[in-house]
Amino acid sequence: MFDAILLQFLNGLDKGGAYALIALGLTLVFGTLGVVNFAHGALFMLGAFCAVAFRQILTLETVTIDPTQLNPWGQPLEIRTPLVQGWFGDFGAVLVDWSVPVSILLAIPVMALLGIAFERGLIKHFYKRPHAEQILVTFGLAIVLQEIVKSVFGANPIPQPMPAALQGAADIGALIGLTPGVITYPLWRLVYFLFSLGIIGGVFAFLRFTTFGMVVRAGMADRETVGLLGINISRRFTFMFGLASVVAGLAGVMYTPLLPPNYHLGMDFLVLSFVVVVVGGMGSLPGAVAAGFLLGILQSFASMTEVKAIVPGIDQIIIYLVAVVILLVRPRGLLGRRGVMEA
Amino acid sequence: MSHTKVFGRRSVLRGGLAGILATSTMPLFFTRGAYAQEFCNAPTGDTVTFGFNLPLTGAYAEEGADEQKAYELAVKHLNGEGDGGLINTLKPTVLKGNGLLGKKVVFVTGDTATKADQARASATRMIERDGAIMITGGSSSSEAIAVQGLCQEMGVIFMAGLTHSNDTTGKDKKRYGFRHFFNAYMSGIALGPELAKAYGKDRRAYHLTADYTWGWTQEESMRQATEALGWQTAQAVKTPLGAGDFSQYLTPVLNSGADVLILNHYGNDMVNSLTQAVQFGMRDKQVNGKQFEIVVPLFSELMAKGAGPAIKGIFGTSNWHWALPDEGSKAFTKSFGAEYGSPPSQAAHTAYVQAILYADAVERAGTFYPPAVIKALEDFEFDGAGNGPTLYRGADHQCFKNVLVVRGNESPTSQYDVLNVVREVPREEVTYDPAIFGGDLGPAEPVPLCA
Amino acid sequence: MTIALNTAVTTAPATGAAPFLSVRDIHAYYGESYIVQGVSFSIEEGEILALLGRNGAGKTSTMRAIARLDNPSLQQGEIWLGGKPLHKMKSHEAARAGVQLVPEDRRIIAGLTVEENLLLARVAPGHGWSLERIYQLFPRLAERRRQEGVTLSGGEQQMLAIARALARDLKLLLLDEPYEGLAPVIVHEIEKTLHEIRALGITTIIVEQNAIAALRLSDRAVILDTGEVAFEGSAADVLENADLRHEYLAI
Amino acid sequence: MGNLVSKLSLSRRDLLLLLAFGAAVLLMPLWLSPFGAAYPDLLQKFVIYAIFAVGFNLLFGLTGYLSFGHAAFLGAGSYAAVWSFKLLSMDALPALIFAVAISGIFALVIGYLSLRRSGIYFSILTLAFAQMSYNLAYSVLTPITNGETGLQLALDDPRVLDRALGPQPEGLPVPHLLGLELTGYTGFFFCALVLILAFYITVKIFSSPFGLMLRAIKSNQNRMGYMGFDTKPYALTVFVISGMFAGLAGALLAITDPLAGAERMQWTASGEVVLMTILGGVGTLVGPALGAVVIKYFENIFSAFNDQILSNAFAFVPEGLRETVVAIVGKFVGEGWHLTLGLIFVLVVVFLPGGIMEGIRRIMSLFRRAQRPAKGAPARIQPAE
Repeated sequence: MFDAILLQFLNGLDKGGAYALIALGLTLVFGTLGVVNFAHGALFMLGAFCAVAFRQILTLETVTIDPTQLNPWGQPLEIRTPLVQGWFGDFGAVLVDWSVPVSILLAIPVMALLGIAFERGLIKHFYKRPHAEQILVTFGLAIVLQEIVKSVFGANPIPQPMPAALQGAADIGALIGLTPGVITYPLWRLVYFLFSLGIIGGVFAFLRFTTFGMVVRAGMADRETVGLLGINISRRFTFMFGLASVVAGLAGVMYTPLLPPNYHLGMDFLVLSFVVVVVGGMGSLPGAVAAGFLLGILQSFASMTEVKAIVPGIDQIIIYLVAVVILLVRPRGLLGRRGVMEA
Repeated sequence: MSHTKVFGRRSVLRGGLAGILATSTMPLFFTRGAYAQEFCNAPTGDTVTFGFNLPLTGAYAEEGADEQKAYELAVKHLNGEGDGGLINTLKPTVLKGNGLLGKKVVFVTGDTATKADQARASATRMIERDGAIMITGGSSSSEAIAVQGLCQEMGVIFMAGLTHSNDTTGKDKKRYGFRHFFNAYMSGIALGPELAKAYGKDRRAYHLTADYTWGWTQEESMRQATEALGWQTAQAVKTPLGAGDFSQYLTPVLNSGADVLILNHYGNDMVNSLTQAVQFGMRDKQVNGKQFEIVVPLFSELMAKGAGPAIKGIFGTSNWHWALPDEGSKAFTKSFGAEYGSPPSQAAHTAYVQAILYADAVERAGTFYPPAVIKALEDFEFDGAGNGPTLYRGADHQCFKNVLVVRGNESPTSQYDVLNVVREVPREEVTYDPAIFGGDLGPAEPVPLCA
Repeated sequence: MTIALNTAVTTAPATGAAPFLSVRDIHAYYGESYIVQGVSFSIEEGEILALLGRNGAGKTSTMRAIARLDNPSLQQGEIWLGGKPLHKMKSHEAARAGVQLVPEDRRIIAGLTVEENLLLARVAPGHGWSLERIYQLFPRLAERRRQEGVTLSGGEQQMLAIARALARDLKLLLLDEPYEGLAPVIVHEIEKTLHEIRALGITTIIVEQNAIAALRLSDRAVILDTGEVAFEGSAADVLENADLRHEYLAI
Repeated sequence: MGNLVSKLSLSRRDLLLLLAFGAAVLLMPLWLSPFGAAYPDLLQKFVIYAIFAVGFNLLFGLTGYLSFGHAAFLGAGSYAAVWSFKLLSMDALPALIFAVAISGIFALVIGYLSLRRSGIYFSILTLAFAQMSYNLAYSVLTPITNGETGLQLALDDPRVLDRALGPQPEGLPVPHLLGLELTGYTGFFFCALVLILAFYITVKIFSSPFGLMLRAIKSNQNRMGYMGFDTKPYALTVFVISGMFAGLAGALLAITDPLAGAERMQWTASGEVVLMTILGGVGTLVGPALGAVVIKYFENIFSAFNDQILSNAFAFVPEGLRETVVAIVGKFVGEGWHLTLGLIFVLVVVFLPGGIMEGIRRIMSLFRRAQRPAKGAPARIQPAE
């Protein structure tokens, strides 16, 4: 039983990491810009497709047709040679193998640019509009983004293999002195969890220890007063939107080996991430992170057979149930400040 | 632009576009003439419209895309274009590749999004708006059952595409619905002995089951088959369709004491759950002193491709495989490969065969009148469409033919060479009594008049 | 005593040149509520002006409009500060032009330490007092520099808010209710600070419920009533005119 | 006319609007024909979703509460109607009554809880409730909902009332109204009459003191002011009415096609009705219905365009260029129609927050101004509200 609980706990961590990263970005945007961004899930999805695009570029092939040979269904045989491997040899092969982590290098500038473009081009005009209109315009943006991805990459999920070295499972049980083989945990999930911790730590350190971060924290707390002190906060907020979209994008990149990305990925995560943000407390960064992990772990536990035997269907609704209870009992969420959109 | 696909004269789409582009009032050329016809969408012009209802998005989208290719190929062959494909090998057949009863075959398509509700809406649209004489397609059993019910109400024949639930031709069978694909029960019968041979008779199985009609019947059939071998069932857990991340359902397997995991998943769900199970190190585990094994009772080459190396050595069943050596299979693979550059999947095969069989039945009946076509299909015995001699059983509209037990290829030579056929289980072994699943076909006549 | 204070620092001749701050017929709205309905007044450099009136007369709104905050929205009128058109600026631009509002609820930023609150004022171009000088004036803040700003007592928060303004290159100080919600002892302390600042000759507008205390600090007074200027004159006039005080200030 | 005004107790303007609306709805098969949209299934969808949107607008348009979970009531209505068919009778009336009652009770519970919060918290609460309903309908409630497959009629359904009244015909029965089968155009006209009735109720609510009270809630929310009374009972009442409209629409979906699937409850379905309302014009009487028609039209007609149809349509373009044009346009129709929808949607929210109705208003005011320049001040146009 202890094994089972430990396993479910571990399993909640990587999912929780993804939730936390998405909620973190969502909160950065909400806390600084005051915008309820329904397109945030789409940014996660775009990040995932950065990984897809990167791999597709790496695996571009030249096709030559050999008319002398036939393939099994009787057509002339096509001989495919990958370009990158042709150019770089072994290094090319390694690059292809590690394409998902390496594509972070592509995702950072792409996501930052996209985020800044969205903010300057569209979101900026909605700071003073009601939340309902923000929801609607970003929802529209999300639809547009996912449809563009669909028309470029198709409707089907595109599996992204993880590096061969990280394909196995780690024997966590043996590490902590239990019988080997009892508690195994996929390496990549462990990597994802650590990666999410790293990003979260990085974002927090940035906000904590830099002047820029101090200004942003101040802006999240009281945007008006920061303006009174002569600081043009909106320019920094544009940067924050870029940062939030990078965070969401990287969360998406690294998630691809766990779940083959499709154009609909963003919408699947969107509802969830809002619930996470609300549970954590709107506008609270530590709240978003804590709630992300909490809900990931709760969701994991709710899927245990023993739990489902007591409350049938709990695995399907646990997230929403928690959201409802929190909203009704403590509307500012776990760590939210009093008065933030409270009513 | 090749004009191989022509659309029905009555297709109002052109009118729709013109209406938008010109915003002019065009003559009311959309007239149904419903009162003149004796049955739904009786073809009056020189064309006849097939309705292809396909999951172009959603969990089974990949299958849908392959089905669409196959249907378009079938229409070509029926109209005498291309190399004729199965028309040359089907025995008996009266098809000559000159259209259908002298009319050119045209088609419309609709996206079902792998959802029953949408599938039904899309089928309704094709029947009411586009005048489809026959609906075919789908790659989920819930879609098939929903659309089959609709077709019964509308009096339009439904040739099910990829549907493997026992219910489609069991509890939910309909007079107007026909299935060429095999079902979960047959998978169980075919797969059981092979599993016993490979993994022994003392095993504990853990089922993860897609939570809908197909998953339920597949789980039931697999339990029956494996428990008959002496296996125990440790646990059977239902997972939501399209869950994506199955890890939270997989972790409990690790310490359940089970030594076999049976994945009653299909499409992307199966690709995800299988690769994730492998990521959890399940295939390297030893449980109860035995090697832990994973079984995927129903899989296709498309899924095998998606799952990549995870599929190696995994047992399952298939309706058909492109490498089968018979004439029909060879002919179909050849013309499909020539057209699209890849071998057809089992979904493509069943879709193609269904379209051809419907056409053949119409030709034999000499009319599009559905009750006559139904009569022509019922208890029709044919060969040369792959899987050996085949019977379209009249009692439940289920095809009976050989079933393939397949196994993931350990050393594929190409990206399509992912499955090996372990055994072709003869039709006699998988034939069962239609009474075991109950259900009622309902009447063929009077033919309901759609709108 | 009160009158004596009044004349002490009066400098700056109004010799035909444009006044230092000139508010010309401003109209401002909160949503659809019409709050400031055509207010005009002006101040000379170094002058201290008390802006008085009952609750809802539009005092705070006028100050916020001068500081160019988004609410209330200034829909008509002009505000000139030393030849710069404030009415065309956003709040951060007005701040860089030298306007500093010390808001009535202090607006100490949560999550930032005392020192960070001060450092924040030195991020944008246009620095004023150094931290050392500020800490000299407010030794209490120096003691608590590592403490979170919002955990300070009311009086200390008020000091911090004023200190924050001093950290900027300050040309016009807007003090909104500096004594509000403070115990009498603390009020006295703040009052002392304000007199020290007054000696520096910073142009100031002060809004205060405690009109007498405000007038003691000021050279001139403007009384607002339902969004319009009801009276303009010297601080002494108001102190001496009981009818005026009674009619517009209810004291 | 005056007599009718007093009977319906509507103002003259409202009565004219009702008559015009009714005529437009009933004549849909004629005027939609040139647009290729005059076939029964689509016509039924138009009017049913119009009911859904009109009801949603009662809540969102009047009170400003943005519910992101209204699809739950639609789904509940559908399930209730199908169960009524299965257990009682194929007659539409019990199904309608049953569905409206069930969705009303459902809305009462969800509304009571959700209205304890406002703003985005209200939206997320409704969303959470709807997602719970959807997920449960999909899984543990399968005995009631038949899960993924959806609830369908079966030959061996009890249908107590029908069987008590006489022997049943062979085959699956069809929903009917006192013997009149509600399929095809009959089904459409039945739904159309229900829509007109629903519209009449909406007009009444808009012009009633109750409607004024609801608008007060909205401005109250926006201006952060306060009123001297408890607004919650009013908000809850309109939430329940709005939920009943959704249930009514759900029942009509089941009546015209007796199948109820869980997808009807999914949040995307809730999002769709929000889109319809916004696109048409929030808070206007006709807007939401118009938005419903436009979106369903796109969904059905635009989505079915494919390359062949496009290349026929662009036959006038020279051969070389045509494929490019078709390829580009093809991204926006057919499977890409959602892209068009998303773009239109963004454009509407950015440039025309009042939706189509505001667009009409602007065009009309331009038109009037051009027509009567002598009058000086722009004429105040009353839109067809």
